[in-house]
Amino acid sequence: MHGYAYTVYILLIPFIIFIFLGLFGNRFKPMFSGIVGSAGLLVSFILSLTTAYRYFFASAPGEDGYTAIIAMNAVWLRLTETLHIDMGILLDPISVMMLIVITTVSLMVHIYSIGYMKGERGYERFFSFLSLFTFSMLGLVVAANIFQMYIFWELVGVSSYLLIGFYYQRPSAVAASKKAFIVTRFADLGFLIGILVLSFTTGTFDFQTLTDPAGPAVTHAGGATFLGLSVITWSLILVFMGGAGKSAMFPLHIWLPDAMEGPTPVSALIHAATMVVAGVYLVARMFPVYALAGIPALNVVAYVGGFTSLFAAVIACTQLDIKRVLAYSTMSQIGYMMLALGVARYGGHEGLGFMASMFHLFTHAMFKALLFLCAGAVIHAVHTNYMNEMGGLRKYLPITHITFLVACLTIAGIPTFAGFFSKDEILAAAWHHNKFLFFVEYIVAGLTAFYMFRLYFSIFQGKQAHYHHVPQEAPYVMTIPLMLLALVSVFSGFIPFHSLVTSDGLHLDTRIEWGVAIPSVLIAVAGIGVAAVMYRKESALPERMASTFRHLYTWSYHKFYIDEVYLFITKKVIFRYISTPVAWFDRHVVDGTINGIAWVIVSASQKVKGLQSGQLQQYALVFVSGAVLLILVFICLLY
Amino acid sequence: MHQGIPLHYFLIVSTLMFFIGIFGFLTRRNLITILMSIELILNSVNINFVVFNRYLFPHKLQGHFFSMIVIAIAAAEAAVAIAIIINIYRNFRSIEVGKVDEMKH
Amino acid sequence: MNNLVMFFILSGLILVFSVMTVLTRRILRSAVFLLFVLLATAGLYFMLDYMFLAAVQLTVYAGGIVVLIIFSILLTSHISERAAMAGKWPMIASAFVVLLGAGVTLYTIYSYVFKASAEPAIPSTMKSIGSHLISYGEDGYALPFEVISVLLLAVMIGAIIVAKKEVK
Amino acid sequence: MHFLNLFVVVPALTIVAILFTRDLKGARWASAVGMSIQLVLAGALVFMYLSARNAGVADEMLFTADSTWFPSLNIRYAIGVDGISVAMIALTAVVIFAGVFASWEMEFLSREFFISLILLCSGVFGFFISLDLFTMFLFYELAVIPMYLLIGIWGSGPKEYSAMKLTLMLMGGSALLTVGILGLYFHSAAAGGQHTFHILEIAKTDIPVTAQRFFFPFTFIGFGILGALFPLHTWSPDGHSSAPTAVSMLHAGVLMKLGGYGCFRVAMFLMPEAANEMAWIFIILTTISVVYGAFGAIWQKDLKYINAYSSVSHCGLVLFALLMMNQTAMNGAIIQMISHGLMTALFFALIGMIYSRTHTRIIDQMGGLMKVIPFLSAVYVIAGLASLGLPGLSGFVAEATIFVGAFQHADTFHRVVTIVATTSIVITAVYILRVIGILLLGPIKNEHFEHLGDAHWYERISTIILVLGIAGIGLAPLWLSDMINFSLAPIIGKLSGLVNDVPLVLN
Repeated sequence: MHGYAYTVYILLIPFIIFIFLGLFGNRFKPMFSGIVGSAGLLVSFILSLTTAYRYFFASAPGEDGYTAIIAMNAVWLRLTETLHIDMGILLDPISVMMLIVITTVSLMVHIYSIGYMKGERGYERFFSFLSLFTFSMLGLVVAANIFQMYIFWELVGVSSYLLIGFYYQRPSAVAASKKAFIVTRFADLGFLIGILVLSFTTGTFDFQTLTDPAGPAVTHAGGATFLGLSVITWSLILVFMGGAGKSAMFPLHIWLPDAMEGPTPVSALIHAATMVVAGVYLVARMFPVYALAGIPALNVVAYVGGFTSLFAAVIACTQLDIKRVLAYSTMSQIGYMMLALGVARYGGHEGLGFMASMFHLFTHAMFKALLFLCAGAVIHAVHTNYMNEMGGLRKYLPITHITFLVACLTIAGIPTFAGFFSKDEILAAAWHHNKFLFFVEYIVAGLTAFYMFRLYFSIFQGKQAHYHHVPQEAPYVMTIPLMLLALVSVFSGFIPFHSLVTSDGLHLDTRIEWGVAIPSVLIAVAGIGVAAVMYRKESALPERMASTFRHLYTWSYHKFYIDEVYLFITKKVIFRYISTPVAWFDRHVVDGTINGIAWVIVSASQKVKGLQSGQLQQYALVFVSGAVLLILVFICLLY
Repeated sequence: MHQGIPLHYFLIVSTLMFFIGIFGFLTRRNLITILMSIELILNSVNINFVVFNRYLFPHKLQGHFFSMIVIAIAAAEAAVAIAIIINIYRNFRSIEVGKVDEMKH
Repeated sequence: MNNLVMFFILSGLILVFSVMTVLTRRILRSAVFLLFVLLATAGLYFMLDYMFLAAVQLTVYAGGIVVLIIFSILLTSHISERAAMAGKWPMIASAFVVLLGAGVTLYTIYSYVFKASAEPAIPSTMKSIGSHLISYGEDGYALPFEVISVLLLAVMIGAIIVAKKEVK
Repeated sequence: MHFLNLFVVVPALTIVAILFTRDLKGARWASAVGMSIQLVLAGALVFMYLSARNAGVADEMLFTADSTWFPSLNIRYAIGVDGISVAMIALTAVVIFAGVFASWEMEFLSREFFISLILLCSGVFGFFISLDLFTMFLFYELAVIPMYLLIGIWGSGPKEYSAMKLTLMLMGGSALLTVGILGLYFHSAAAGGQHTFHILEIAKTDIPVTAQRFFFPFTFIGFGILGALFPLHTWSPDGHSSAPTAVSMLHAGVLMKLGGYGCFRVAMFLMPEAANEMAWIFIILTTISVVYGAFGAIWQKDLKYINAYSSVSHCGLVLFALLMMNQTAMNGAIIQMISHGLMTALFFALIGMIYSRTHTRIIDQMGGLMKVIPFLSAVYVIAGLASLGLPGLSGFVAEATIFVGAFQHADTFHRVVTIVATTSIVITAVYILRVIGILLLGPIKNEHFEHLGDAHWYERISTIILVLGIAGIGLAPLWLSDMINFSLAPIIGKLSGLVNDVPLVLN
């Protein structure tokens, strides 16, 4: 009927490649696995494009706009009569859009990695994990029920773990991967409990039932309450906790900067474009429930997003590791998306934020992947991560330079670049709902422009740093993905998102609100200007600024000491005051009791053995006492 | 000759003697003194038999004969016990009960 | 009255020497005290008008057993030796048990009403004792008498064998 | 000959065959052949069972047989299987098969070792096929006794202490069990007539509630000790750490499951009213086990201790889910038993293999093993991921089923403890990743480890079969879950009048 059954191959191809490379990859030449991986992904990519074309453009949307299609569904595990985990494929505007995002970025990263990972040990392992990740991420976005999403959510987490820890002999990479997994796992706990609560209240896992405006989730919203909020709202907040963990929202963000220990293509794919937006996607997927049954939860989303975007932007201004700057920038941008979702409501023009969020997700995926890949090319050329050891690379790396500049302009929100359009929609949505958050976002926009151009000027302009050998432009296998992504970054702003991806599937009339857009562009330009003044030429200005705002600078440089707080809680509190005492308690109290019982029995038997001494007189004593006692007893009984 | 003496008086004497004997049996460590304590016990029992015979059943001689038999057995017991004690002394050079513990191990 | 005085003297001797028998640390003295106890007991038998029994007590107990004991003491211990007593706790425990037992028994004796037989007494002369001892009818003790004789024979043989030096 | 008897006869014949061998080589081949046959039989049993069910056979127990062997007390050799026991038998067959290959190099008294090992496993098989409480108990003891010898003779470390402790605690459990079983026996003929030990017959009579209240704790705790019920779990860390590899595998993998199996098949199934009344006490205890075991594992240094505490946590989850007394949670409990059986056996096998190379089990003394023994390390990672509940591996299926089922409980108390129990998934992740991080990743700490050899062929067989089991259940759990569901229906039916949970009707 619908003819989308082939979409299952979009998922299966990466999975098969994962199994194949994981088991037999080391039998072939390294290059082979890269080519196999990329070729497989190319097929997936083409299939995704076809799907998108057929879904959006091959037929005009009906009365209800773009409706969801179940392309495939099979029961995977039957839990109760109503609750069953299915493996299904749900196609609706956002999942189709995500298919495009994931396969595009993943394909670019695959191709790029062929060059970037050349000569690394474990080449085939890298590609098999990349395929695993792609598979899991695709499974996540097409999930037809919330438990399926959780399953792939966990798989995404583990592939991220495996890829961050790719250089497993480097202790920092091992620590970072562990941290990433445990922090997100902790967040997933919230997600899981949220699912449990939700399924208990609504009796279903199915997304279509859950998000149906007339479905049980919405109609039960007025049910039982807990601490003043309805149970549904609580479950949504818990679900958002999962999303916040994956999307590195404050205070669960600490893993993301450390995750930059992974190979750069991984950072581009997982920690910039796809996995970290899973949280946004999750909220978007559940959006009708949030908007119709859990406005307080949506406010939580908005404020967490807004705060994170500001918080991360401030930190990004002071970091020196270029990948970390990009990581904080990612956090900040995801905060934008969360905020946009938070200020959106269901249906019609109220849903502008939803559309804006998805739009920004799309453009951000492209330009942030581009930024990371450029950073990878730079690191590849100069073998350092620190921007104070770089400078003047413009002449050596012309292609990287241009593409990086394009990406920076995009993220700064300069008109005609994609970022401008998507950011403008977000600001407009915020303007209509929450002025306070709107002004926060203005500040963030300025900071974004500032730190991105600080990065740009430090790397490509400024004084010529001393290099051990002359930096060389990356091979074509790496630069072609850069150029392609740059093209997308420039032009994706013209995709008519407002008619494709909306909260209720219907067409939405939007236009650029110049009253919002012009100041934001001016702020961005101002940010760029400040950055240019401070970093274009070598000057003492940055130093002076740092010493003027010394406290802010130090706090920001140390990421507001959040890591230390966590370290304190885990190392000092959990390990020292919970785990060690538990271990001690088990050995000495519980086991001690058991051993104590054994000891009592043994010593009692020693004593009993002592009675059996062979000492006639002792026996006699006992005998006589016994006799006397018996007599006493009889006397007492008789009288 | 026993007129005017209540039965109880004899019984008190024999009881006290009996328990003194038991006390000796329990506390002495020397085999011979233990033996002597046993003689005390037997003696007190004899008194009881005889006294009951005289006071309560004067038409019979059972208590009397019982005492005689007890005396005879006491003599036999003493003879055997002393034979054993002498043998123990030969083997252990001691007649302390605490030291005669070869069978224990 | 005289009887009572005599009884108190005899019983006083018995009790005092009994206590000394079990408490003295010199074994030989202990044997001598035992002898006194046995003699005083014989006195009690006299008072109860059991002449033959008193005589037996004197000859067998005082004369036989005590001498046997003294011989064995001389064989096994040195004259200056002090016999060991039990430790403190066994002493206390024994004393406690013994006192308790004595108390219980005395209490019982006092609270029990003895009933004497009203039948006429039979004389305890040598003649009557002898005829009872060898008669086998009612009130005859021929069988115990024979058993005791056999026992004494067995004990004699046994004591000799036990005390005999081992033939290597 | 009846088909199920083969499960006891084949091990017996294997033992006889080992008696005719002369050395390690003969003994291990004999065991391997015997246990392979056993594995094939188990596979055939699963197949036969499923096809019988598909053919519409609706009896509670299949392949039953019944013969009296002690008439005056009506003790019978009654056998039969339902979906749950079939699953457990399959698990046992897999684990013992892997266990034989894991002890391929057992040089010391090898014949005796293999004989004890197989004796143990025959006890386990007998336990699972029995329907008569007395015979079941007999087989249970048959499984426990060789354990003492296996740890005491072939163990390491303070082996006498551990063996003694383990045996005494399990015997203590047996003592409680005896009371419970006899209590059931003497109440089994309410209306007069002959007393019986047969489970299905007892299930048909109504045991008086007062008697249930008295005997339920005996039975439940008696089996619970074997299932590592807090605070009676302390035999497990000591026992596991001293036991030789294959014994740890069998013990944690299978023997601990006897506890859980007994808890529901005997204690809860036969005394449902008391189970309902007292469940809350044990729910609290098991919740403590779950969280506490996980916390206990975080700070351990010895690999086996870590795994033993993790077993406490996971087995606690089994009992926890059973006590929730609804179909989904109980189904999860059974899957968890199987899943835990497979992965903990895999863990212990790997620990044994790593130990045989590095001669230490202290994690701080090792590091970077991924580079030198990639195969074993990769399998270790898989086992770890299964243990922390990664989707696609068996642990997830079990935990998801348990948590969803437990949370469907109508009572708030049960939902709150479920939330407490779910926190264990985070703690589990912490200790698993800690071990992986220290043990396998990072630079190589000890230069002697540079030249370690990777897995031998027999080690590969041993681990791969377990990994296949884990992944198989993890990827396609539906058949297993449905098989268990069908057999749970009568049990839930007996409990259902009490907890308002309508049994799941299968299409």
